[in-house]
Amino acid sequence: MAEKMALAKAINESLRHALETDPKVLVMGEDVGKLGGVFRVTDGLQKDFGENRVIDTPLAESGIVGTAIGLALRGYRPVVEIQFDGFVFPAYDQIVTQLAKMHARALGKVKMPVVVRIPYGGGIGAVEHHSESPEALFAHVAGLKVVSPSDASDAYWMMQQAIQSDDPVIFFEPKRRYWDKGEVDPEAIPGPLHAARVVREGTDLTLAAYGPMVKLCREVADAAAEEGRSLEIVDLRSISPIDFDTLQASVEKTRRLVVVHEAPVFFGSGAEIAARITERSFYHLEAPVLRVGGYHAPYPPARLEEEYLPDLDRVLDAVDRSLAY
Amino acid sequence: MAEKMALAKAINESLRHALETDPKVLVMGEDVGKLGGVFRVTDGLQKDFGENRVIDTPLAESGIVGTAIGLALRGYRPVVEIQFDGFVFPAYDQIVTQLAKMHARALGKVKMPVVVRIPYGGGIGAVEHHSESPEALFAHVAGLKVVSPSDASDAYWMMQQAIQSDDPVIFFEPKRRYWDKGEVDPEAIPGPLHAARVVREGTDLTLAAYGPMVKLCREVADAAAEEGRSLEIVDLRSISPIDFDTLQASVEKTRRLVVVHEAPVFFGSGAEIAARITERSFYHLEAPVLRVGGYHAPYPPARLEEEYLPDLDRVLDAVDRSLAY
Amino acid sequence: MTVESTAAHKPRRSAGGKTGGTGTKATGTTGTKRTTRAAKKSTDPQLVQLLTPEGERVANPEYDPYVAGITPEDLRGLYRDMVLTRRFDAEATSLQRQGELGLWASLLGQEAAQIGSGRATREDDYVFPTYREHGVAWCRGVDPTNLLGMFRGVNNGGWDPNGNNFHLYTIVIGSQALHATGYAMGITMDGADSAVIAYFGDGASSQGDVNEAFNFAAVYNAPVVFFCQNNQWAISESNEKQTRVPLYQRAQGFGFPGVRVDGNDVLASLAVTRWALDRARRGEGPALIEAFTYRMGAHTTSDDPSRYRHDDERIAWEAKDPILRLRRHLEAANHADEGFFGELEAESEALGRRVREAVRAMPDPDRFALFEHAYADGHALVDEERARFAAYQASFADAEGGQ
Amino acid sequence: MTVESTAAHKPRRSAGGKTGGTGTKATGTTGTKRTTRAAKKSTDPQLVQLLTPEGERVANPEYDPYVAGITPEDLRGLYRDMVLTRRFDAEATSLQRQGELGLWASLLGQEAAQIGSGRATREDDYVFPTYREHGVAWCRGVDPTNLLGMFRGVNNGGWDPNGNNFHLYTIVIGSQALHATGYAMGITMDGADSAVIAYFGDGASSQGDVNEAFNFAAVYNAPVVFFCQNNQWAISESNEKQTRVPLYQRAQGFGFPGVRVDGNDVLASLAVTRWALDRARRGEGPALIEAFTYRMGAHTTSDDPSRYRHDDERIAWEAKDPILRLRRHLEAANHADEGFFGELEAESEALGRRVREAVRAMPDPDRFALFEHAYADGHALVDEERARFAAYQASFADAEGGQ
Ligand SMILES: Cc1ncc(C[n+]2csc(CCOP(=O)(O)OP(=O)(O)O)c2C)c(N)n1
Ligand SMILES: Cc1ncc(C[n+]2csc(CCOP(=O)(O)OP(=O)(O)O)c2C)c(N)n1
Ligand SMILES: [Mg+2]
Ligand SMILES: [Mg+2]
Repeated sequence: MAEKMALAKAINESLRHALETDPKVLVMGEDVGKLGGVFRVTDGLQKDFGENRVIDTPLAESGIVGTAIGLALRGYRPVVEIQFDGFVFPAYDQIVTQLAKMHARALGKVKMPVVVRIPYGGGIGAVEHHSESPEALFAHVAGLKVVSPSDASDAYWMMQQAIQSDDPVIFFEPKRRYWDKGEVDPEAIPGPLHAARVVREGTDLTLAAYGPMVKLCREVADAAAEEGRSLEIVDLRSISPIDFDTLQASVEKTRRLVVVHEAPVFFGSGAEIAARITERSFYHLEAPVLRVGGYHAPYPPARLEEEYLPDLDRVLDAVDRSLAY
Repeated sequence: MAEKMALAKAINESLRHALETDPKVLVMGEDVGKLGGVFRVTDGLQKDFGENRVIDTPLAESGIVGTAIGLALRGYRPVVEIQFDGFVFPAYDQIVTQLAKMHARALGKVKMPVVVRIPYGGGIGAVEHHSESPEALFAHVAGLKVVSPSDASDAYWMMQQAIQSDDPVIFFEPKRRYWDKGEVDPEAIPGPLHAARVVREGTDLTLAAYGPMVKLCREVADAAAEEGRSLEIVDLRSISPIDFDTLQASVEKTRRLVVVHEAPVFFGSGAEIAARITERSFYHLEAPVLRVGGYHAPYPPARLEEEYLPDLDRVLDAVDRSLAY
Repeated sequence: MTVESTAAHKPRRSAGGKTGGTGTKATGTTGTKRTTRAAKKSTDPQLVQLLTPEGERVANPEYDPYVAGITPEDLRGLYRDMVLTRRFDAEATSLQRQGELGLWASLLGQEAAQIGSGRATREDDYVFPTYREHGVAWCRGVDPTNLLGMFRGVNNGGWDPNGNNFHLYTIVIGSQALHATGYAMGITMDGADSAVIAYFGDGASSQGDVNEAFNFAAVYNAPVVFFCQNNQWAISESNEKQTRVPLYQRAQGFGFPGVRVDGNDVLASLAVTRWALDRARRGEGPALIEAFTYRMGAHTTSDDPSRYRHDDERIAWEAKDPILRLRRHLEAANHADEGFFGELEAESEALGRRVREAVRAMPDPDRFALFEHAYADGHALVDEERARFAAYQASFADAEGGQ
Repeated sequence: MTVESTAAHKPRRSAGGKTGGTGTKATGTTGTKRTTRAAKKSTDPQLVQLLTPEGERVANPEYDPYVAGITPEDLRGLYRDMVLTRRFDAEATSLQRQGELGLWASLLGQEAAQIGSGRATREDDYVFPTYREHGVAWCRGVDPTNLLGMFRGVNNGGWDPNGNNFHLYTIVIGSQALHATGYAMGITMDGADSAVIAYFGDGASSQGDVNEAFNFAAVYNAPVVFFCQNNQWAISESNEKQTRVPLYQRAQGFGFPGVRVDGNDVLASLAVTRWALDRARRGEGPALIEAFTYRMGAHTTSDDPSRYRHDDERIAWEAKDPILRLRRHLEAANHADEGFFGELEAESEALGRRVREAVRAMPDPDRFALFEHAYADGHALVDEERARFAAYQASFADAEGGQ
């Protein structure tokens, strides 16, 4: 039965469901217990499942991921919380050299069903290290899967699927959308975790996005519609792998593509998407794939973040530039 | 007066020169002292400059980079060695969140003249973690500069310039070329650190590469020449920033581009290059930019690395595919 | 006064029942080979305290020499520092409530630890703070309004660290411990006799970086003092989620001394820090000071401590208030009169006003600041992006101009 | 026997002159507040030793109980383990010289530490090795030829860790200490009484991960034994470049016991490890064992130790050879006769032959192995790349077929 809930609550419900149905599922991280996490995503879970299933850890991200790896080797399925995007880096070594490679190192004889939850992205007026989008730094690493839901329903289902996955999944949660509400139907039959979805059909140009930027793209499409332009939106949902088939089909229809993400453009997701779509659909493109994203500078202080983040005007500008070809 | 020397020796000479001319230059890392590093790049330096200038550190990469940052704050110019590519990750947090951002955080009031030397890439038959190419993971990070020399002369001069730079430079040394000899003229006047260089002129297609792949590209161009094809080679030299002007000029002449690197293709340098060159030169390209690089799988064991690494045939195959458009 | 009750050290899932790493089985009794005995002995730590919560000066032969020369004026100075710091902090908290700051991390309750240690530093010493050392900044002469920029969101720090030898606030927990150690190594290389002090919290003690810093400092015998403010909480996590034994003991395992000081006692904090800085200067290497104190407010203005701790705890600690304690001492010793307290009150108000006005007047940064200082020597891509951004901005101006 | 001479603990740049973190100034003498005194006491560590280098059994009331039931047959078993491990190791070294392996990391000299500790483990215990624990693998029943795959370059490990509860070799220094701790946390959650043992080297003790593992293990009271083989060298760096005080003391700062054992004494290594595993099983939490031993060979076959250490050092350690020591004991006690030694010799040769043949017969992996096991549940890009790769390979076959 569908229920309307905030994205953060959808993840909370999803974790609750996993904790209930699989005794091997654990939730670990800084302040995930009594506090329920700084965003309350784990609210109430420790109360209901106890300190052995919902574990407040010492303040050490490498330790959190490293012990989660050991727990996975023992047969557990840890869901680890990194408090903010900018604090995943102390754990980067364990993620890249161990979590990502253990299954291959063992020639398949062990599995690494670990989910690393990372609230990411800007737009909440936070201080340094609290607004970054480091997804490209994980997508480049073989052995990891990288996903980011854009709404409550996806948040619920993608978390279920991430926990069920026998591969490590880096789960990027669009923190500025935590409070956005959407329908969640816990009895629905979800599509595949790594499939992109056309969330709005259009004919003139394709916008590709994921996580926090999907909502922005909807606003862009609305604004463009008022100017008589029909934009199609593809919510990629998964950043590794990327569902290029769905995207290619859209682009070969609209013949134009603009990719939008908060992360810096240089070496960002847009680069991979542009390169591959251009290779796949060279003769279909009327314009080069354009990218809208962050600049090659540290994430700015809060009073400047609106200048840094893609917004309606900047995406529309890219749409105009694309259509001008 | 020019002298012929191995690439590793050229770096050694460059470090020696820097230690001699600037008392603030330090060399730090694991085994850089008596042993001279596992590749002997720092051979003899501790003997001549003492344990206070050429410092064997505890086995802790985060500690090495973190203390180098502190030394830089005190006015030193540390040149840090990471023993192998796969061991930079424990230092990744200090590099990304501190080294890269300190100058901006201080609104320019402090500088971070730290060089992080990383022997990288495969082809030497090594065990796990000793053959990786993680340059994309640094290029995406604003605040860092990323370079990789392809021959002895560049190794010498680019190291001089990296040490002189007031920004942190991640210096990727093509370890499988350490023993390749080339002319080094310590009295030459070097070009800019971040300029690409056309190392072979051609008319039919441009090959872009850096570090270890430049030599391969020369072999490819030779082989292609025998088949009557004229390939131009651009040695990028710098991965952040990338000298797109030089590359664009080449591509607008040849109208075709193949990018070659050892790193996995997915989210690799080739993606950024393809995206940007396609945007800059959309109407000039006769074919999509093609990429030759590693697969989306952990770097394989030594007996498989020849299958994994770009080689003559694979690059020629891409050249053929490009020319077939 | 003992405070051990607030620092319970029982392991979380002990199946055995014995607490605190004490090997009590028959074969576990010889002390030299195993470190058991020493660990056991020190699980009942004694605080270094020179002033009781009632403001009574207690003798301590070991640390008294470090405050032997202290005058009533000095004491009034320390009192003034604490009061003004608290006033500044309260003003910042209320500015956050008014929307002038995006966030504030209050030091309420930690004034003595910060002022005591901060006043122990010499001008040429160097300080590496976390994000909460407003009192130390005060001692270093940093204009307090400078601290507010990052909390307002107009910069990420931005003051000149070399202006007052007070490094930028560091948010990534523990990172600065290594910077401090490296800086201290540089001091040794320079042959100088300055020292460095690195601040961090109880939570930070769990980070790999902090432990690597301990080890580098020990191995290189670096002149760095690690000053851990154990304010009992790392956001919602209490001490026993971070450590099994008192934190000051960590130092021993790396080969340098650790001391637990009453962090609500400004005199003791001053004395112990002077001791540690002195020995660092003399080339005797690092020391760890655990200042046992309490975060009386929320972790930051975004935090809601009622979710994880009881009010009684805060109330109990209020009895040990660092400012109250020194006031009692000053009054009992007749070191300060009503005039002093009255003037200080006025000075406080003036400071509050100045801070309020300065913050309200703080302009938003120019949008082109986005591209400033990403690099010292420039970067082609940044130049290109700046140029594009300028053209994009100009297009609006054109559009508006053209209307 | 004391071995302190090889573990000098002087800080590298002490301007003071006093060594080892001993605060000797007037005010530095009370022991409870500051950990100085304990640190000082233990800078003169005593090894746990049950067999002298001459093979004489010395009494140790604390650890004797752990080997009280040991029979002459058990001793011969330990001897056999060490001899066969050394033989295997020597074979691997020579296979590397012959080009059959790309690299080899020899355990020469560390047999007693590894066999003693390995034989202390129970079947249901779990072992997390570095890359040098060939002797421990032997004790766990791992086929030694399995260890050679990664050194030959045909895989990156590849045996089934759950087959013998012996995890894959880990090359990134220190990482496995956290995996071991997590695994041990899982044992506690399961309510099992197994234990975990994590191996690492003296160099590894400097890594943040190892120290975080110490802390997690202490906080969660996890049943994990940290077994540090201090073989005096981390490639070219000697102990004093890694630590200021003996490594076993590190444990104390985290709240659990640390013991230094003579790592060339198989009996002592067995006893101390049994003690530590027993207490872990009983729910008494982690322990650190520092096995004081010596890497008699090069770091790996790529290394040239003559660049950084003198032969005399190795020669001095040869007198403490772990195998010779037990042989002397067996002979003096008449626990083994010529027949035993002769049969063992033959068994050794057979093992060497078997290893040689197995390695030579080890096929190169199929090229499509590149794409295997990157993921457990598949990944679209990998599928696409595999398909392209297959087409590319087929194009050569076509070309050749077409000639
Ligand atoms: C690496 C990292 N992880 C997580 C955080 C989020 N965080 C900010 S403060 C804090 C708690 C710090 O506790 P403590 O070290 O005791 O310092 P206190 O805030 O109590 O002064 C946490 C988890 C962070 N800033 N950096
Ligand atoms: C993170 C990391 N840094 C560097 C290396 C390179 N390396 C391999 S072994 C080694 C020395 C290890 O010394 P120790 O821990 O004492 O173990 P030992 O080899 O002596 O058994 C180093 C530096 C590595 N493998 N991993
Ligand atoms: Mg705290
Ligand atoms: Mg060693």
